[in-house]
Amino acid sequence: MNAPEAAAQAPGRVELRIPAKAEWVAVARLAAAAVASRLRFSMDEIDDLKLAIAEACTNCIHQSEAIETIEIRWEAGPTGLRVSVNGDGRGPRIESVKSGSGEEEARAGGLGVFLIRSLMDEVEYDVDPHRGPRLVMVKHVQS
Amino acid sequence: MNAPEAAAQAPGRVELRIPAKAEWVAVARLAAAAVASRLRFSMDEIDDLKLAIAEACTNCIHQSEAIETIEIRWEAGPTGLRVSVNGDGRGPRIESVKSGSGEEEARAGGLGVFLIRSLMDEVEYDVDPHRGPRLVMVKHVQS
Amino acid sequence: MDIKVNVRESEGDAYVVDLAGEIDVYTSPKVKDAITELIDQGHYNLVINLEKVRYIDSTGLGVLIGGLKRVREHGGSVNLVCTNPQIKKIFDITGLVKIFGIFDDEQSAMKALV
Amino acid sequence: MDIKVNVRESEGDAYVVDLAGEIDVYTSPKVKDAITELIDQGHYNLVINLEKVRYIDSTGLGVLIGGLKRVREHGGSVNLVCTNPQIKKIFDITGLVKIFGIFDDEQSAMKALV
Ligand SMILES: Nc1ncnc2c1ncn2[C@@H]1O[C@H](COP(=O)(O)OP(=O)(O)O)[C@@H](O)[C@H]1O
Ligand SMILES: Nc1ncnc2c1ncn2[C@@H]1O[C@H](COP(=O)(O)OP(=O)(O)O)[C@@H](O)[C@H]1O
Repeated sequence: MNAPEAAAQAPGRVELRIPAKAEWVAVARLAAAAVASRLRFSMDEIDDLKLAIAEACTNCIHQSEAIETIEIRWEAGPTGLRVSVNGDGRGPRIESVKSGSGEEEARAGGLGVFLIRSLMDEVEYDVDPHRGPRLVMVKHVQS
Repeated sequence: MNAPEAAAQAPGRVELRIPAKAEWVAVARLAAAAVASRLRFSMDEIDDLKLAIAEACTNCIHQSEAIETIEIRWEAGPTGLRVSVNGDGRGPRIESVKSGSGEEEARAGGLGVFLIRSLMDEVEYDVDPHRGPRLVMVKHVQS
Repeated sequence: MDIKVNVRESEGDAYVVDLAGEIDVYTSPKVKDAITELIDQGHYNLVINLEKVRYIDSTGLGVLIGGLKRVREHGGSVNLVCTNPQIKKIFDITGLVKIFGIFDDEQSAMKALV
Repeated sequence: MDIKVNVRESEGDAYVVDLAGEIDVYTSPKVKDAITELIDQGHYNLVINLEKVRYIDSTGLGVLIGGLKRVREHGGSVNLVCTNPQIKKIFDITGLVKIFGIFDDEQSAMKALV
């Protein structure tokens, strides 16, 4: 399934914007799998990328109700894939943390970020108070 | 597989940008399937949408070498899905038709646009000489 | 991109929840509702069969953890059936293998309940 | 998101090209190369088996049409094996059912060649 010719592929940049709503996260997940399969990732690594990117989207949705769209940016290079996930709101200010609707939700949020850190090789996380949360993740291709 | 709850779904807008290269069209195709499956489309209609959107991307790639990226925009509404596919170049001018690399390529181009017209309910096609080709397609959900 | 939930009574007081599809932030409320309903009805010994689940995210894990906590308050337990290696890996990474009983088939999960 | 191409000799002078996966603008050059190589070697009676093809676009159709044209110049023909309803539909819509022999199994496609 993994085309060997994909190894020699030119760098590419893919951008996706979805509404910050639970029902659209699956679109990001499937796009993530499609982008990853253009590179030399194994099936397991593709699954890791799907989950990490979906968790980043879910995190945006839970972070603040002011976030309206999620922007995912993939940069495919010869050594791996760099993915950034940005929440984007139109409100004047994005609260940095949403008051959780219960213990379970906070727990899931913590688990999500923990999963991202486990599945990706490099993770940076910050919250822009005017735009929203931003996660930048890198996964290297095995050489 | 088609969630009945999808019927009541709020309108949504999804945007995807891919490099105008053959190897990235599969990303648009899979994203198209993911977006369509959020609406009340049947499996056959999802396949139609996948093919139509992929053909529109392929058409951009064949149209002109000056086209660098393809932008796909889905607008999901209660009555169906509106999809626009734009080629976008950085060159000063996009030639309106690429001099084909042979009869077979021209033939395929014609077949592609013919397929789009067959698979979608409404199709508009124009070429912006400064930006590139633009296809706007609508598929209604059966009510 | 959907989840199918089927609940059925089994031996003793145990109930089996069969899940098929993808458990994510969109579909997990449906799973949560099914588990909550069982617990509200007083059923505290559950087997959740994940054999046909192709994908689970942290929201799905949260639902399972929440269910486990509630049944434990009543001396019950939740055992999982899971064969998909990618999903097993998620339970490994998160350390949840240590708090759930995870089995390769329903019979073993059932036996271990009682 | 890839194509597998396998070429094998069959009865008489016929060759079978087995395709599996997705034939699109990215993968169709690989299909074209295999068909072109067969024709260059002087094989003009081909069965192209699409049973394991899940997707075909206009580029893929163009490759099949191109192959058919070339073998016809030498009095040969191309028969297709196709069972996938969505792919059959594409051949219907484009009217290509009228120019290709399309069969439900390889044996029938083979028999109709000679
Ligand atoms: N690996 C785990 N093992 C056991 N319990 C866990 C695990 N991960 C999460 N939990 C449950 O979730 C709670 C907090 O999880 P955590 O991921 O740290 O979330 P947060 O960072 O939001 O506090 C714990 O008290 C526990 O009940
Ligand atoms: N439905 C079809 N039936 C037969 N031949 C076809 C069909 N579609 C395409 N072709 C082949 O492609 C050629 C032109 O196809 P067409 O789709 O009209 O492309 P274009 O618009 O670029 O001319 C025809 O001469 C024929 O060989």
